[in-house]
Amino acid sequence: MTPIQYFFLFTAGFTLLAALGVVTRRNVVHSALLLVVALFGVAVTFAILEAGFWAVFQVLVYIGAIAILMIFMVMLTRRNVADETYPEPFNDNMRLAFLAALLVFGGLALTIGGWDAARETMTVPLDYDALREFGRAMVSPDGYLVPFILVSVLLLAALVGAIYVAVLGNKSQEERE
Amino acid sequence: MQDNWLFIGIAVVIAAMLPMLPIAAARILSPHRPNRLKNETYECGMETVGDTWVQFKVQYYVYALVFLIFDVEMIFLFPWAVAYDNLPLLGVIAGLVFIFLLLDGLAYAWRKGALEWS
Amino acid sequence: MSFFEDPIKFLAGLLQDLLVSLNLHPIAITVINNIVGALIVSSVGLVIVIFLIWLERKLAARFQDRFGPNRAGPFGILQSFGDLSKLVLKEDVVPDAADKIPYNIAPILSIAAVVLVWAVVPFSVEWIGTDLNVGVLYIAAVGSFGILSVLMAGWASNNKYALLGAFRAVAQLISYEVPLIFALLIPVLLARSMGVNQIVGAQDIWYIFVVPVAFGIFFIASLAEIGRTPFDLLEAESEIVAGYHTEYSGMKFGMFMAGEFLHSLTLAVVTAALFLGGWRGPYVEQLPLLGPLYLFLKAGFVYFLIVWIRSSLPRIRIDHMLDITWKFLTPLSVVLLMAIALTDALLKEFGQINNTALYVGAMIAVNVVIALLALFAASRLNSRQRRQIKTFEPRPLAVPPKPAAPAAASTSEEASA
Amino acid sequence: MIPLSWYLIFSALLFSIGLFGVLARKNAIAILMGVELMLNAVNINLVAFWRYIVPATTEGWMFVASVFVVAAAEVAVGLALVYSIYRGRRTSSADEIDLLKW
Repeated sequence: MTPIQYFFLFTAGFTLLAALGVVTRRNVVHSALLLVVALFGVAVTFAILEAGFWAVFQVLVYIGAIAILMIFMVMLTRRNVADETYPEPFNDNMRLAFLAALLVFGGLALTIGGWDAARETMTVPLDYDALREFGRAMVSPDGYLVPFILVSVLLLAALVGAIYVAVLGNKSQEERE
Repeated sequence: MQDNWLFIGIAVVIAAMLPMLPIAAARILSPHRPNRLKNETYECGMETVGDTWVQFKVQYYVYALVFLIFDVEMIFLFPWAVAYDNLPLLGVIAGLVFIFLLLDGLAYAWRKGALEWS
Repeated sequence: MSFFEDPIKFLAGLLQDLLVSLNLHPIAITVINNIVGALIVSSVGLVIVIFLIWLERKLAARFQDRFGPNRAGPFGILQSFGDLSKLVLKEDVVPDAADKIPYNIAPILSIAAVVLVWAVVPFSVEWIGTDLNVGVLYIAAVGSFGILSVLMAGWASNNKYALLGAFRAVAQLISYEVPLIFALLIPVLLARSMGVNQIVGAQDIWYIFVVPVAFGIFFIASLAEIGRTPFDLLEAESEIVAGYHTEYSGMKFGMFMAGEFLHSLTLAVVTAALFLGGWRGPYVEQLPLLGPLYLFLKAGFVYFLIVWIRSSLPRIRIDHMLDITWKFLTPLSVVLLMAIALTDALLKEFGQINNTALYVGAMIAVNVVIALLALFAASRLNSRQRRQIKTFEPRPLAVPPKPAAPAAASTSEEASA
Repeated sequence: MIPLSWYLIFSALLFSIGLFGVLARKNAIAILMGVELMLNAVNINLVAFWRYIVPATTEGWMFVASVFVVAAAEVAVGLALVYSIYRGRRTSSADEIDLLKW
């Protein structure tokens, strides 16, 4: 075992513990804060994988925007009934869900167990400037020009749709009433 | 590359330790005499009524939403800017179209009044 | 190599020799070297900030025609140490209703988020914590921990005012993050690199002279990010007690305060590095020791601007504050980015990219045109909005409560509603 | 050096935890958090495969970018739906959104 392996196990451990907390905590805000910890753990994993760009964006997008959006929404949607502050977190299918998750993990583990061990190790030291290449390939027609524009359209649609559903739809509903 | 991130990782640990030191010093040096009145929620002397969880405006969500969309677009714009030297004119125009579509979303939110505070 | 040519390298060499002579494992040597480097880099800001608080109080006092701190030590320079010892000795009151774990993590996070930025600040030609190839993005990403700490502090305090203050603060921070990131994108585009040191290295002409409007956007947005006047709604004392840190006391409150000053200094340094040429100056290649001097002189200039604005302008209303970013700065920064990208591409297409005079001239022309257009559009919009504001009948003053005058009472009710 | 299968096991565990959250949680926002965990697990896999198997190409990057975009769009619209339902029915619990059940 090398130090980097210990470090990876440590990172994976706290990420998984935080993820368990996310799905089991009663208080949804605690879930959201633990989600931040888990997402940070994933960012550290990206850094170990020498994908610094994605580590940074993991923090910027997930922690800086998505987690905050979720915390906002938790605060926005809450009944003002005192005894329902922290209701039972799980629905009736909890056992079934646990079984399903276990089955999925079993299937994945079996697949990974049959993995070709020859491809296990990193062969090339990374001196390839993936960032610059990605920027170039993204907008070249033999690269990802079409996905690039589609992504933009998708984000535009998400923005318009979310604003319509959250703000304008309610406005027109109130007018009808 | 990994050396860079080793430094950042150590810096994260140190950056967390630095503010802990004075807080720990304060815990040792400062008096600690809590009582019920002192530990009440501070609302300028009024007794706090009801729950803390007051109802918030949906505007907070809208701002966070627009911020999220702009943030995600940065995933594409930063590599585009870094690779600018090697881009053909078509690539530049594709990027501009991308930014223009982004601006469209903002214009929609503006026109529909979703960005108004009140 | 002598000490005076490059003291940091000299000392690093000494340390390296010492570690090697101890027969340590090579990984341990790397780790120890990194720990020493990270310690130095992280403490630079904290040490400077102690004197900066004194300097700012002195400056603010001068702006307001006062003396400022002048009792502790010569010119009151020891004032900050007095404040520090007071904060350490103060009782730390934790409200019973608080959510203890996030409550205690929030102040630590607010400092850590700022200290981490210093890891990628270049102090001189080769003096940099670590030359990350995504440095600019790293600065933006670390800032999101600061946003998180505000939200955590507000929520964990379990106090209506703290939560409301935190929500307002976060709305402000994320709103101004958008033009801030777009303004960051412009130096990246000009330098074709995200490394902070490469951006400094590419500034043969300071970017403030190439893209002055981008500098302006960045400066205004960073004023809002650090919550300084005119954007100090985060802690509008007269409106929401003290904002998100209402329930904090003692050293934890001190952490939030120090974090605010440190954040100001950090953003001033980042501005200096990205737009004012960082460590660049005469003779810095021969004598790297001059680098930090130039950097902090430039950062000091930016900081002076911040203090100047703080003592000159009143606080603006929250709806105006949000209008400024969403309806002015964000569209302006997006359009500016498009215009600069297009200008750059066209110059490249006509093979004039290396013609510095033409390049800078075209960039400045584009900036000036866009700034004028933006101001024109803003003034048109403003006057249109002003016409739409409904005007009420002037409210009658002190109507006597006579039962015979119901009409007057109803008018005053309407006016107040 | 860390073997590739460690990353795969890690991401499989994270994916299963997220799946459990999606299936078992009552609160609609908590369900979205589970979806985020699953998408992150996918991202770990994509980055690990890029680094170990096709390091000198950009395909892996485009996939990761797409996952980021999808995650953002999903959260944006999902939370908007949650809010819209909350406005109409005063609940954010997925169990109580059962108008179509009978």
